[in-house]
Amino acid sequence: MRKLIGILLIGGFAFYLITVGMGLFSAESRSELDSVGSEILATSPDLSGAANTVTAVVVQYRGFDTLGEVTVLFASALGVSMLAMAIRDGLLQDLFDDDGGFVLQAGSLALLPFIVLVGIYIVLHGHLSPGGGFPGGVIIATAVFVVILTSKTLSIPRGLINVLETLAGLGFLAIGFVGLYSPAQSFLANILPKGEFGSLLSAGFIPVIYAIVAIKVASELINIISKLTAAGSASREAAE
Amino acid sequence: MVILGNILIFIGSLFLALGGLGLIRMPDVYNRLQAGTKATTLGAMSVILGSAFLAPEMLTKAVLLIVFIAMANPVSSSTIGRSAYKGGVPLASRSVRDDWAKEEATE
Amino acid sequence: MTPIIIVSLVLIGLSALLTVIRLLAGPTPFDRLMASDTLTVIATAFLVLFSVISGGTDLYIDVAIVYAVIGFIGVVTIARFLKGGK
Amino acid sequence: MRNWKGTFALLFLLAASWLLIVSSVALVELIAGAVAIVVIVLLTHRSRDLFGGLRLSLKALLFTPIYLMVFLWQLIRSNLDIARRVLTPSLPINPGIVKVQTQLQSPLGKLILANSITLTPGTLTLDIEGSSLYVHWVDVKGTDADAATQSIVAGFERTLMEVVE
Repeated sequence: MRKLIGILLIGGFAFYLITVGMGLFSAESRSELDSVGSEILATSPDLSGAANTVTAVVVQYRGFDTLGEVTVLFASALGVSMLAMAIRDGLLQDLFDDDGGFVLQAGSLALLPFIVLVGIYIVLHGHLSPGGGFPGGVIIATAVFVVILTSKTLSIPRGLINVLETLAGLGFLAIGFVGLYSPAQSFLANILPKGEFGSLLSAGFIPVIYAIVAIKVASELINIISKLTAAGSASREAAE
Repeated sequence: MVILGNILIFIGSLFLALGGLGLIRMPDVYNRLQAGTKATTLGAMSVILGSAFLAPEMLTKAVLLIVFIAMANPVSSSTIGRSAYKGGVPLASRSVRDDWAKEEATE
Repeated sequence: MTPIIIVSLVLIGLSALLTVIRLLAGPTPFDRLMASDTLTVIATAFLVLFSVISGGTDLYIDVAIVYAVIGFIGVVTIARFLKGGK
Repeated sequence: MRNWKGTFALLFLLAASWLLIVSSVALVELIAGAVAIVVIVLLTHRSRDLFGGLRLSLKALLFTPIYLMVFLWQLIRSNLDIARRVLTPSLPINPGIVKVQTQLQSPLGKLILANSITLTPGTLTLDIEGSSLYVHWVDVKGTDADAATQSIVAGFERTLMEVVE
């Protein structure tokens, strides 16, 4: 098993080096490469309908890469949860002898709904202002994180979170395949109407994809955290 | 409106600077927390409100940010103070009283 | 930019400088944590002010809101872990 | 029904926050916000319980702005106080930790009280256990616990009692 992983990693790295090398030598002139940025800036409003060009690039121009990133995040979540099992004895033990104090407990509970609301705002307005699925999802997950840190009894609906995570991943793929069989005939083609520039319902499927990304990021992070804390409390009980 | 905004920004940044000075001058972590929290909370609130007066289209978001700072800043200060105390940081030598230590000694 | 705004910017810079000195000087980890907490609030205020200076777009205030939220969560989390690792 | 009250209060506060942050009343934004708020309120039952500590009456509504005024005034006072201490070359401080009592029952009330104490002149709440607060005080006056309670807690408590349980 370990050997297989090693071979896969080395193979992947070699593939990466070869691709980068070929890219370096095959590019005929630098100016051609440099023109990509200005071209994107010029065509982005018409093509994607998103006011935030960075978001348009992340979700539309390189939507495929974003899908890959979500997959990488899933793999790392898996890795960390395996790590959590390994550190069951020790590392997180001290943390659970203490509940964080009343002010932090009540304070994090009071602020939690509002922080999640800000996260949702950031996700939904990702195509209009700085932000998007990744930072929004992280905000939501970290707010839950603080509440988990301050309570010994909080039960995380693991099943629900796993289902959400899976559905988000499948949803991303489904939207991609809808694009593939649409008239545009390309994976992740932006086939939804562009809407009025600058309003919430604009930029076609970009807000939808960002919502999916946010759900995936948030549920994966919450999953990691709850597994880590479960490992911590297991080690505490073992010590007692 | 513009004049009021400028005044608020100036007062706010003055309090921020005083808070920074307090961070340098105070003798221990608890007193520094006192100076830091109060000065930066009011200072930031004042600067944000003043900026909102200069650019009225962001007034609503500014109000929300002010409320958030007013709720979150004391919580984080209390948490730092509590964990410093539980982590064994002593009070400054010129402190006159410690009810909490007395409490834990008698338990 | 009015002279008052320039003076205010200098004062905010001074405040950030003093805070960074405390951040570097310590002496306890809690002092550094408190300094970074203070720095978060100063940065939030500066972002909002910068939003006005740069022509009144409300893009930076979104950044400021996210910054305030993440700063709060980060500081609180580190405070919890510092307690554990005493 | 305590929980029902908390749900209502949280719904109202979240709706107000959403309107403030999107600063628009476009129909799409309102619908998106409504969906988001309902989902949040459904999932955060412990926060709902916490906000159940709010009193929902005309009197409470009347006392909220009064409380905010008191709070703001104390915040300004505390800044002037800190400024005076920091700018005096001899650094006139007399710090210590005192234990004070509160009569507030609900967690929300204690939280708001702790936050208010942290932002008032010379005091910083370190921890709350039951009905006693451990407060770091820059300028400890006397050794009597009742006197300390009187000067730190009582000012807020009277107004706050009208707003929360």
